[in-house]
Amino acid sequence: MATRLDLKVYDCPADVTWCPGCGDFAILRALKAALADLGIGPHEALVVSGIGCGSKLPDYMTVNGFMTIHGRPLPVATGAKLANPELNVIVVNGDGDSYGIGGNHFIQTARRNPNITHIVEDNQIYGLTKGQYSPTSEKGFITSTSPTGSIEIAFNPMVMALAAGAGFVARGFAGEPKHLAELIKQGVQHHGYALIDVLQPCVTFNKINSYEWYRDRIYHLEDEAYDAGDMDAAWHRAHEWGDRIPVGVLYRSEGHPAYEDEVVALDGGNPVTRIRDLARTPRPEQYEKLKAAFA
Amino acid sequence: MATRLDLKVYDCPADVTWCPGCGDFAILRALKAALADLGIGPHEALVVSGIGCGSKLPDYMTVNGFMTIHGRPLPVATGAKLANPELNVIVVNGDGDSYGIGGNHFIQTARRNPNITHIVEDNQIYGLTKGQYSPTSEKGFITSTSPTGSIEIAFNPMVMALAAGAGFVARGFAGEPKHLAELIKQGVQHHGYALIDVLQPCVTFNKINSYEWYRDRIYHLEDEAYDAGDMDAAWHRAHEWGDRIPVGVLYRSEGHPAYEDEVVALDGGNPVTRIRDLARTPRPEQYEKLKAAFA
Amino acid sequence: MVARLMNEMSILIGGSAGQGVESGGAGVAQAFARAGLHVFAMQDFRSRIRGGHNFFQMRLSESPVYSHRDPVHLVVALTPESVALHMDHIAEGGAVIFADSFKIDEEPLRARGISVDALPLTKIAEQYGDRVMTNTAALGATAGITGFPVEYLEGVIRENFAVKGQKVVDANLKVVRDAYDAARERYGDSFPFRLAAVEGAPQRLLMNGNEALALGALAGGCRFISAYPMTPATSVIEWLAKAPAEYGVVTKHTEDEIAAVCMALGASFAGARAMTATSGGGFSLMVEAMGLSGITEVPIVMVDAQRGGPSTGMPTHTEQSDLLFVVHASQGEFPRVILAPGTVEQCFEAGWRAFNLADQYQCPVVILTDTLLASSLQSVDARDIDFNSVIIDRGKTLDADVAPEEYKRFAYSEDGVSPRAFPGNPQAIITTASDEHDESGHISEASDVRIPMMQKRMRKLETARNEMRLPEVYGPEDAEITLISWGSTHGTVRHAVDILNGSGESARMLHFVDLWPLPEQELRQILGSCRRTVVVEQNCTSQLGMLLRMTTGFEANVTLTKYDGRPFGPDDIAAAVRREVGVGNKA
Amino acid sequence: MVARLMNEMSILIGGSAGQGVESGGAGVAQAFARAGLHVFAMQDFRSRIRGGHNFFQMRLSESPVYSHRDPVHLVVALTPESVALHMDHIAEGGAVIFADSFKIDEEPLRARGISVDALPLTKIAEQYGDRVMTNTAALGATAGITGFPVEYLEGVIRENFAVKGQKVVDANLKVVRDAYDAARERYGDSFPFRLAAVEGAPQRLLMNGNEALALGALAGGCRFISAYPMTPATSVIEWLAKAPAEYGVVTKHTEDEIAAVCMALGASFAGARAMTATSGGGFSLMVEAMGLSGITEVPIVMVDAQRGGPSTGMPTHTEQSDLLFVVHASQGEFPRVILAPGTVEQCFEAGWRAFNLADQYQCPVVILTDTLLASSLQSVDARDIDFNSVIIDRGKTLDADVAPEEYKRFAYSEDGVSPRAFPGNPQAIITTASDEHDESGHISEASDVRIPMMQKRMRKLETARNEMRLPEVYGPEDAEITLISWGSTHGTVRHAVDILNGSGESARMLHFVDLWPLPEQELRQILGSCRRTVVVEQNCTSQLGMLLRMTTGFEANVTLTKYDGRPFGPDDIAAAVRREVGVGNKA
Ligand SMILES: Cc1ncc(C[n+]2csc(CCOP(=O)(O)OP(=O)(O)O)c2C)c(N)n1
Ligand SMILES: Cc1ncc(C[n+]2csc(CCOP(=O)(O)OP(=O)(O)O)c2C)c(N)n1
Ligand code: SF4
Ligand code: SF4
Ligand SMILES: [Mg+2]
Ligand SMILES: [Mg+2]
Repeated sequence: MATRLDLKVYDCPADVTWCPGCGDFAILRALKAALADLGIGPHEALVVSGIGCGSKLPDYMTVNGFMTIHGRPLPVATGAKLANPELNVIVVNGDGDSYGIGGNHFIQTARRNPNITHIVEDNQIYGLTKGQYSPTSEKGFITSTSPTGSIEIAFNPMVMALAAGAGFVARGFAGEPKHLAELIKQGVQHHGYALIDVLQPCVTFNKINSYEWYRDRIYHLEDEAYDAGDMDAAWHRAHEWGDRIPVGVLYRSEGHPAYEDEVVALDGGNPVTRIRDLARTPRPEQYEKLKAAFA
Repeated sequence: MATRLDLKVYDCPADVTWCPGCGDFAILRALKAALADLGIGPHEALVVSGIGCGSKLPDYMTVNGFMTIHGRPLPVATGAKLANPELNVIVVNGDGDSYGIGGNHFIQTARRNPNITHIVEDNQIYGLTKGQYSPTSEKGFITSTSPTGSIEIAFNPMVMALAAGAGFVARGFAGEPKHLAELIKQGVQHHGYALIDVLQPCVTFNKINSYEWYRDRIYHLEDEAYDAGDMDAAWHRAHEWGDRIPVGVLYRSEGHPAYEDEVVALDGGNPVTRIRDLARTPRPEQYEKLKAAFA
Repeated sequence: MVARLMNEMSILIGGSAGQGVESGGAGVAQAFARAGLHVFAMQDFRSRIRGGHNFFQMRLSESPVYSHRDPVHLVVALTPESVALHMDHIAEGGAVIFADSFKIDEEPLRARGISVDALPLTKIAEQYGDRVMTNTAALGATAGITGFPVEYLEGVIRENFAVKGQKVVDANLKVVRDAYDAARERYGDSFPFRLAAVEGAPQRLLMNGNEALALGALAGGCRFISAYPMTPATSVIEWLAKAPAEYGVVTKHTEDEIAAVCMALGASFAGARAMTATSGGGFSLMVEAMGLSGITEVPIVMVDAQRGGPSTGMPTHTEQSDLLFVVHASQGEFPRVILAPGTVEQCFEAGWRAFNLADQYQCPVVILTDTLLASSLQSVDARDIDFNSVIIDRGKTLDADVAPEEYKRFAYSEDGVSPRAFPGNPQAIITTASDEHDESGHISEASDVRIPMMQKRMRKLETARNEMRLPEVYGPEDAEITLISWGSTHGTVRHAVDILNGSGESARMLHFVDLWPLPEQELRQILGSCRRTVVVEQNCTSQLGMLLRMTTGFEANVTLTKYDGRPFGPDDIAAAVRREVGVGNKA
Repeated sequence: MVARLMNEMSILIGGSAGQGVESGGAGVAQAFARAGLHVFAMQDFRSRIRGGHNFFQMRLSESPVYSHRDPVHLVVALTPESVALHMDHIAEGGAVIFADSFKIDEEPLRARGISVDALPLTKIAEQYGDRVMTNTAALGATAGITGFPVEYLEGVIRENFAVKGQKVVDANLKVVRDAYDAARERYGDSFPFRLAAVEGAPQRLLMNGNEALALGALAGGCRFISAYPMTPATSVIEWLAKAPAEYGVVTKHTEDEIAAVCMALGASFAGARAMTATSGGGFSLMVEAMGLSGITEVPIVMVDAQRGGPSTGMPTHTEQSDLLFVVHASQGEFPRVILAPGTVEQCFEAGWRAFNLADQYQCPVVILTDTLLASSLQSVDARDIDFNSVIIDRGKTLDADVAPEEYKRFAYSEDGVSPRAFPGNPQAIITTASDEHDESGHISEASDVRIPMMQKRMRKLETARNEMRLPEVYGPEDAEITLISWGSTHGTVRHAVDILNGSGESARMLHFVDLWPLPEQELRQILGSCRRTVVVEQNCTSQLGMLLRMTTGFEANVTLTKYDGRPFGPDDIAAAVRREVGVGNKA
């Protein structure tokens, strides 16, 4: 186990544009704490995000960061992981980015199972575009694009992740950064795709799902005799919402190969090391035998 | 209940390009039979498809048909349904079209719940592009894009539909067109989004999942004391695959409003009738009061 | 001693996101419009929800105004930055009013003959409850120093805060009045730049380009919009979503832009007038479906409200850099129409005209706007939003007495247009495919089907070409200098032409709203007859310049571009033209 | 009596999908190439898996062949349609061999001096087991009638059927031999068009454009491809997927094209050489991510194998109609490079050269091919696939001794290129955003960051412009007629030039492979010096013509277009040029 790092190594001078009180601050803190505890330095991690308030996170810490386009961080992250499996790849994006425009990548990545940690800043709203309903907004939620209330049943990230085949499914709360940091650590340590959906108050555009609203409803699975290895139990807990909202690890199944483990082409090298070596010594002769197939 | 129609009304001279023995023939027959039984005439239905072998179906029958682009028939169909709820809207497309490139529209439409019937020609392969693995191809499946075997866990349409919130989830088999026609009828009669995933042998590119392969494994839920109203039961049956594959209605939950039922703007008219009337009598005066908001 | 000026000034309100600069600015702009003043109000916002520096700049006059203009005569600052960032653009004799909650370096301003005062704006706001009302206080002070009747402000406040309850209304009324009095007390009538109600002015509406476009679309019979939020296009669907239910506009905020454009196509196929609205990034995702519209001849109106690119780029800033992209977007070749309105009035017209063009030519019609046009508030003579001028022409549709077996959705025709029918019509079965197809709509790959069908579709472009409008000319026929522009720069370039002609130059404007298809023959003529030409564009590569060269071979003498996301000012253009054309002459 | 011709003929094998026309044709083409003949084999397929009419047309010669050519001398028909559809293109003295399983109207052919015979192809196939071997019989008959040594065919059959086991191999060997004998028996040496092995010919490889491109990419160090199947691009990833594991090529068939291009960008960001391959419809979905590559300066190679558009269009047919689309694709403005190889050899080179350009200019590089080039089999001198000619230039990368706080990923530089570093490097932290950003990669909307950063990126285009290659010239400098073409028409146009010059005209070819950025100054020169110009394109609107006018003002005298999905033949072009240029002269 690597030695704990000083949180300061992730600090960054960039001016943070989040609203005072935004839940994203706690998520940033929790991510830094988790990486520090795990001894993963800024150059050993790659944080990939999309577009949205939450997706600005990589701009606010010192770490390799790729802020991509709306809804696409998962495939970008998967590509980076397959090109260099040594990297600790973490995806951070909003609920609209993950479950709205990015919904297909979410379910496909879950069953694909690359060793990536996916942290979703779930504020049940579109923040950066100033307050439209998101996939996780509850039915009846009033926003500028649903002035008479949304008429869609909310997207349930826990249920969808389980159905799609995710091996690690957890929910955290931005009001409990320490607990969240622990979840992130477990997610990073899980071998395979890990989802951590974070209840993240948007103090500016979501006046319903506030810190208080969440505090009044959440309970910790750790506090109960709950077996995260039991899929049926997870399926039932995953449906809990409203009066009681579980946080913690809902489901965990270890011992499965990650996608990259089964990619034959990654034996004995990876695309990044191979081109690095070829740029030094091209070895043209190695391709000659391929001509046979055409002769 | 409308009077039964003659199957011939759906016949069409177009030359059918499917391979002899393709499961799509039976699906075409079953769809015609279902519409005939329900007394839905060619001009009362709209069949929307994507791109693929199966998506050519609307070209082979006399019915309003819109063959769109790969993966997009669900949003196109939703738009048509919202513009004219009178239409009987049916989507027919392949497994790649539905669950691959169209995966996001699939899960979003299921929770959106427009009154649309979705028939998936699931041959566990990409047929029209000559045999690459599809989302529903089983792990280890060997194709031109998976020469050493696919390394992704297969996409489970039944499980995903249940998780996404579909109110009618069924599986049919192209080897049993009569049974399939019955499922399609129930799907059309279901008020809301209905999925009918059809096991469809591709005799040319999928040498594993043949008629025999399916026949050896399927069993009928109707033959058992099975309650399609029980979500937990459905969740377990939905996971069955391999030695025993259930066909029939896995889950059905009636009495929910369809999306369009809750669209306030559809009260007292719809976009199609409204523009038809406006084209005759524009009534410019009706907009004058809108100026107040800007004055 | 500075000459006094009545009803001719620029005001800037600056603060950080969340301080209500936008809402406050809009409120006071509304009050000025009600008093009969012409208003052009530009917003400059950062891509953040709180903090940073935002400002709202208004130009006010008794005669029409078409753009913002420096210098500003009054700066109302809610943050120190607001002063620091704008001090160089303040007119002599102007004033800076700032909230008492902070200090600034006043000397350099005073040295330039600018009066600087901290007014107890925050104190007043807190006194009546909450410092968030500081922006309300700023409005009161604005009226106070300019001598503008505070009653207009009070009227606006009553309406805007009504939803928040009487207590809030009353508090804000007290705040605005106290701040007004504080300013009066300090300045009396000494401030040289004055504002007053204009007697007998017609009713003026204050709206931005998105609102005008949405209103035009509604009046044109659009009853379906599916879109995905994207700045600066979002308010198009937001406005239609809150239109009264009686109009029956189905609005759908979808999972992404692909679903948005596809739902609109489905609705249009069914017979509705349907649209979608997005910015460049979302448009990129709609490109494939645009081609679906092209080959299936299902009409659709697509709004691309451009912003600073490439990619996410500068999301809250303005740019005109999608022109060549939308002209050529999607694989293969098919007809399309592209319009770029330049004013709020033109946005209203484009809103309904686009649907007529889409129905007449059964193809995608793209309306290109941008941040500047989409979100700037402009006063419009209420009579110019004329619903009686709105025409609804659905183009060729099936006349009911054709028997089914005779109906051919894609029948070859002289003008390339074939009669549409809609599903549900017992007279017609409509088969439509994204593959090449025969007259009946069934898939065919035969050469003898492909060639005439492709020619049929492309003929629509020639038919449309004859209907497209030539560029608007403003200024003397024989002008020495012709400024060539398109879209949102209309007002600024027009103003620049006035400035140039006012200072002894001879200039005119050639402004494009209709951008595709271009009437090439007439254009060669018009462009050929220009003397010295300057293409003015809010982009880096002069895309209109390239488009004109591609279609007519025309090459401008000078190209003027700007790509920092901040809109051209009329004086920038005038100065640059003097400089560049000067240079051009010598060369 | 027709003159006998040795090793100079065209053969057409026709049948319906599923009859093995493609595999059979490829097999015999391979045999001819092994015998030292030059081969150009074009396929014409329908978008269906079974039935319909497909054909495989081969041109064979002792001297190099660059395209297909009518008339055909031998038609081997597995269906009646195969005869009906091609009878007009059969040379006098030619022959039609058809399977005994059907009848055709033989008289009209005989009347034209074409010998027509039913041979017991199906009977022979069934005799040894299965009528699916009818195509094998057709190959034997082809060798028999032309006197071509059957041993070459037997060799190919042994290898191709090996995977299916010895029984299948033996059955096919018997079939090919019997059919060969049957044809010898019927024709002896009477058929005037003969084929024989070429003594001392160099080794010839038979490959299509996709294979050559993939091989070039592999040799250029590409070890990552993510793609989504789409005709005619699919075989690029399919070929790389079956490349031996030792090369370590990670291939990913994704859920869609958006994921495909994004995964490739992620891999490239991590430091790999990564690509994606699709056709126009898939490219449309990649447009947004292309802009991400543009602003983040993450290199990527994108193959657009064009096909008949718009939309799904004519999926299995050829077209060159995406040029202007890829030149302008995505919102905003950023540098890109576009290459359109014209031959299999050029596909190989483009395969590795594209990665050098992408790394040197840190931008998207698009390789434009099409159905004709991607899927036509061409014989290549094995020495021309020269792995020693392959250069790997990764462009500017961080030299390890820069301390972290000094490293700036987007440092302003003369040539616009800033040194790349890859995550994992302890010397550098890489922050990259799709928003506008400062030299360190952090988001900034400031004018004084935007302007220099935009200029930095756009400077790369100027740097690249100087490196792009001028169009290839073939034919006399002072030719009366210049044919201007791009991409896959290379061989056909070159052949047309030979035909024209052979018949007393004076023509040359100006062929573009490098299409963006264009070296505008040199081009104005070159184009200006042409006498009469004809732009030849496989599309409807003459896109290269428009591109040249947009960039240089050049206008061709004549444009020759074809958009029915069937490739130009050299004689079509020659004839059209004679006709059109004639007309042009009179005008
Ligand atoms: C293709 C595309 N469509 C739309 C947008 C506009 N946009 C930016 S952020 C965002 C959604 C923000 O919601 P979420 O992902 O939940 O992030 P949050 O701001 O709430 O943290 C949208 C629609 C975009 N940038 N790109
Ligand atoms: C955007 C886009 N990408 C790729 C393709 C190529 N394509 C045509 S059909 C198809 C998939 C076919 O598989 P499926 O949907 O399962 O239908 P099937 O042919 O098996 O019935 C693909 C990838 C396309 N037409 N459009
Ligand atoms: S808008 Fe909401 S999510 Fe965005 S920064 Fe502000 S509080 Fe956070
Ligand atoms: S390829 Fe498969 S799915 Fe397509 S038509 Fe043939 S059998 Fe049917
Ligand atoms: Mg959100
Ligand atoms: Mg399939």
